[in-house]
Amino acid sequence: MGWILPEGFSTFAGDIDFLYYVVLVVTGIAFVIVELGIVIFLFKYRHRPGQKAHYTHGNNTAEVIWTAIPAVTVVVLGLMSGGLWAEIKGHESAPAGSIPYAVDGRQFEWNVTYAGLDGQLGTGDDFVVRNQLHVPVNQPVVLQLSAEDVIHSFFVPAFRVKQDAVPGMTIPVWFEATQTGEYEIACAELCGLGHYRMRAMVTVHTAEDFQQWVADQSAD
Amino acid sequence: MATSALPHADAHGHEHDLSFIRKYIFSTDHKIIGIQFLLLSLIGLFIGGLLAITLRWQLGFPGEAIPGGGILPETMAPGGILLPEFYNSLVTMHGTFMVFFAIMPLLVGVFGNYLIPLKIGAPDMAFPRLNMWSFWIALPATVLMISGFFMAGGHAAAGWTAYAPLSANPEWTGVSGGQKVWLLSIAILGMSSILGATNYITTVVNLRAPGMTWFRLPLSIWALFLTSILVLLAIPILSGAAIMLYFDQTIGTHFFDALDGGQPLLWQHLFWYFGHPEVYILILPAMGFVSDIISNNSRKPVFGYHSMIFAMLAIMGLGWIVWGHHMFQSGMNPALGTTFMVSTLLIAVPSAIKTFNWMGTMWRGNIRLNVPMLNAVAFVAMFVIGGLSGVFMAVTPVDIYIHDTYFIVAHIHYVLFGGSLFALFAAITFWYPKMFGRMMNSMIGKVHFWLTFLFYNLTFWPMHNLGIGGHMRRIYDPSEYEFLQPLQGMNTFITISAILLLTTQMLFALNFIMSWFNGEKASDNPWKDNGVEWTTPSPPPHGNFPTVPIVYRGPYEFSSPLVEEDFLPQTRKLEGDQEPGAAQNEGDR
Amino acid sequence: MTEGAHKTHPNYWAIWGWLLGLTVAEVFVAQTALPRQLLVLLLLAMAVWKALLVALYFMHLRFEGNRMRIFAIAPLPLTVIVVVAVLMEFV
Amino acid sequence: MTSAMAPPANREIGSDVYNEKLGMWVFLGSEVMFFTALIGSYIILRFASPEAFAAPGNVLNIPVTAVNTFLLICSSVTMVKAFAAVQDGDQRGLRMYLVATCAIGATFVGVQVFEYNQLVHHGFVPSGYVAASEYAAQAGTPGWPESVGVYSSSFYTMTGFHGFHVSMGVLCMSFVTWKAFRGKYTQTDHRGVEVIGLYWHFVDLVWIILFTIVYLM
Repeated sequence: MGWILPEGFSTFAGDIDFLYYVVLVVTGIAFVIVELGIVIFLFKYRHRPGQKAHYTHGNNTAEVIWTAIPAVTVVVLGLMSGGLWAEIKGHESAPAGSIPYAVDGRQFEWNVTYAGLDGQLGTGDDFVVRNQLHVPVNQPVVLQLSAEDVIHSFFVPAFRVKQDAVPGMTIPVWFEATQTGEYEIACAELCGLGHYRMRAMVTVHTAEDFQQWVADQSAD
Repeated sequence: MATSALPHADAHGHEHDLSFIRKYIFSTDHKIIGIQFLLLSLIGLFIGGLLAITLRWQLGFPGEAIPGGGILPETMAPGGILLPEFYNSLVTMHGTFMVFFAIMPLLVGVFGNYLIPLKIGAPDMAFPRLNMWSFWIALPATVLMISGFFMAGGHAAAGWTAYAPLSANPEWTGVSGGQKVWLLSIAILGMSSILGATNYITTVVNLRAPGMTWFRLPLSIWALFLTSILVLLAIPILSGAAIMLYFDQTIGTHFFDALDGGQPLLWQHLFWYFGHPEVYILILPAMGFVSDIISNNSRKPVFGYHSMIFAMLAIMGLGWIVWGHHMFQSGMNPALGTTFMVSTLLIAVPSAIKTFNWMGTMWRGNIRLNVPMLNAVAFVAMFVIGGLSGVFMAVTPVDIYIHDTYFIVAHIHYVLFGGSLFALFAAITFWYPKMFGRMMNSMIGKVHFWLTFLFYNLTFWPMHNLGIGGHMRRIYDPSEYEFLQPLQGMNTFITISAILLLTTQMLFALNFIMSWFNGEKASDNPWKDNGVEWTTPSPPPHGNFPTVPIVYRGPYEFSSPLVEEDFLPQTRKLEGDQEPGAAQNEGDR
Repeated sequence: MTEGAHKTHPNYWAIWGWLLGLTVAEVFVAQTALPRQLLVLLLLAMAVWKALLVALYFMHLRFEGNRMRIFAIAPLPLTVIVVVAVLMEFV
Repeated sequence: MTSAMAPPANREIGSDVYNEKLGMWVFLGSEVMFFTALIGSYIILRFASPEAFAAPGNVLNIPVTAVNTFLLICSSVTMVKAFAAVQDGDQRGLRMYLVATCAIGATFVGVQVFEYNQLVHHGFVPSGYVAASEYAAQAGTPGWPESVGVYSSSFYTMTGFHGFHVSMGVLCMSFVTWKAFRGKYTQTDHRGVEVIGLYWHFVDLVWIILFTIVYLM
């Protein structure tokens, strides 16, 4: 069944997916009511010779009802979403102690700057790796997202992460991976000829492996 | 207004002894201009469709040669295999043609022109010559846009949204001429739309026949009127933005160039501040036509006429404060994101009101399932899907995942194809007899409808699932990504359905052309409708009405107990009907 | 065009005087070393004042029916909405 | 343009405004939105990067523009006097004032061309400073931005399109004047004069805003 989301591997993936299924159920119900209603009406009230339609210009109670119900529904949906949105996208929302990275998009590659051993960006031991983002599991990381030439969009389906990278702006993106493994990074905003192959990988390590990996990188 | 009555009267006299050229080419008759727009935009629609299946081929069968694609030049598809740069042009131009040169002119240019004067009982537009110009400006714009395909470097390739800075600098798209031509054509087309809107608004306000008060206007005219207001106020924003972008490309200004203090997001804000009203420009008229057609074929008054109007007003108003929902992931201030989410969700309310009122209109009706009705009902059924899928994207956290995926592609096609285009099939079939004096063949019409309905859903429904799978839009080759591999089968299926969908449209073209020459002759009022346009011959003479029509009631008096027949024309005087005096229109001021 | 034979016109030269005076005042204020916010406020106020004079008397909105007034002011909220919203990006 | 129309009778009883006038007001609505795009962008860009905008009077020549503003205001008065004249059936006044309006409008455009000329000469063009020009030399000194890219972009686009509107106005005005000399406007039917007047005053109004926010702030 094509309406089930692929499994998510970040801390907030669950919340996003939950909201999605809520919306799916709500809209599903509306969908069934309307489409079924239309079909039933088409058969029940189809033209029969000598019959005249029921002459009415409407009914205010009905209008009020089908104004109120959608209104209430969307307000509830709005209330449910607002908090999560701020938690994920708010500019100061990255959890304290997140590991900093700088990710710079350009035609057609992602350049990841690592903080190195001292865990500070902009220090001497920073190093850059092309198209490879290595992060530790169960540990929030925050990417300072920027772009050199045109607008790109940093998309990690498995983490439910998407954020445009805009020239002249630095936009923080945070997430916390919940399972080790390799996941794909895609560009989601048309950025030119090579847009379709602007692909990179996230590798989620265990804490130890990650330390090891950083050490190795810093070594050479 | 005695003074202005005079010049019209003799202008009227002249028209009859006109050369062929003045009558059919440089005509100032709103009916001819409407038909000119109809032919032009049907061509645009066909081009848009061709572009669509060409790019679908690459997605369905990545890297395989298009059958017969060998005719395409080396610069586009060597050996029939699409190049990425050409694919980007295809995506861009498919969107451009469908939005600006097919759906928009079909809804506004064609039916705005044809229906407004006829349905309000006016002899012509307020400014017939201006009206002629709006066509003769749109035509060069179309030609210019087509010419882009033959330019060195290919046609515009930055998407129909032309996001800066990608669109601003040739070195980033590899396209220089095409991108400029695109902007010029859009700016020129904008002038045509603005002239048209000025004309429509003036006409509806000033030229309504005696007794045609605001609340006796058919919903189609209300829709076209509100749409014209949107066109009038939204298009100039696009023109302004297009000019700035054009200067960025040509004389080296820095509006959207981040390297020199420019703001890439400024383009998106301006574009979508035009773009969202544009979305309603593309759907409101369809809602209007469908209201007329469903009421007529249910032989029943529109359910909640007034709330239909207020719903459209609400949609028009909200349309100005929701543009940010196109930019949730753009880096826009997240606080704005929340605001735009709320306003966006609110649009569900008027949309729901309209949907339930359409159902209410069918409820306890006496429904005739002719071709216009089939398409009109399909509009409601499909528009609902498009509306509901919109909720997913309005809910910002969910949007994070589905933004820029095929889910949005499915959404826009459920609104623009399932919505606008089905409404257009309905409207064209419904008013064809008035336009050409002949009926369209209803057998072919029904076959065309059912096949279109089937292939349409087979094409676009699975796109939701692609989106759920995370399939990005506007990518040349999905097989680049591991997580998209499993979706390839679905892509192929969609492509095949799309090809069948386009093939089916040949039936419509066939029906349209054949009926023009030897369709069954149409009576003045073949659908037994109440509208003023049905009181005059099909096709109407120049000047539309032999005598000034006088309106006594609203447009939806079907199955009224007052008369034997199940319809009661707006112009039919029953004893007890007041002659409209100034008093009757007092409410207008 | 249905005005009576000799209608009395507003004193256009007086309006001209006002516009001229305000323009001079604007240029003068712009030279002074007032705090920026106050300066901007003053200048905007005078600009709006001038604009109103033109709209009300030269475009004779003051003598039009309500419908024309509505037509005239209808787009203004839209101009404010877009500018204010986009400015939110930078505050 | 609209003045050239021979419209169908306006027979809707509730309506109190004739077609051309209503049409022009509606059209002006779209003009408002067009200038919103341009002026709005200026305001936004200026908020976004204030450092790119020179202090008033440094790059732009306020005295010259002030005079130009004065000219445009005068042309508005002559325009409205022309309208008053035709309302009173004073054909001579109508023609005189229309000619004056055309002349002053043309002068305004001339002065603007002169202004552009000076700016380019000093090294201020739409893309910013001209390398090694007089202005480029001052870049970085107080009140002189390092780079004026967005400033010059929006300045030339806004004033340029305003100038374009004035020129269009002068063209249509000349047409109306020509018709006036052929006695086409009477005390009872002078739609052309009123309609072109509305357009003219609108362009003047836009300039009042432009002058204040672009030159004085």
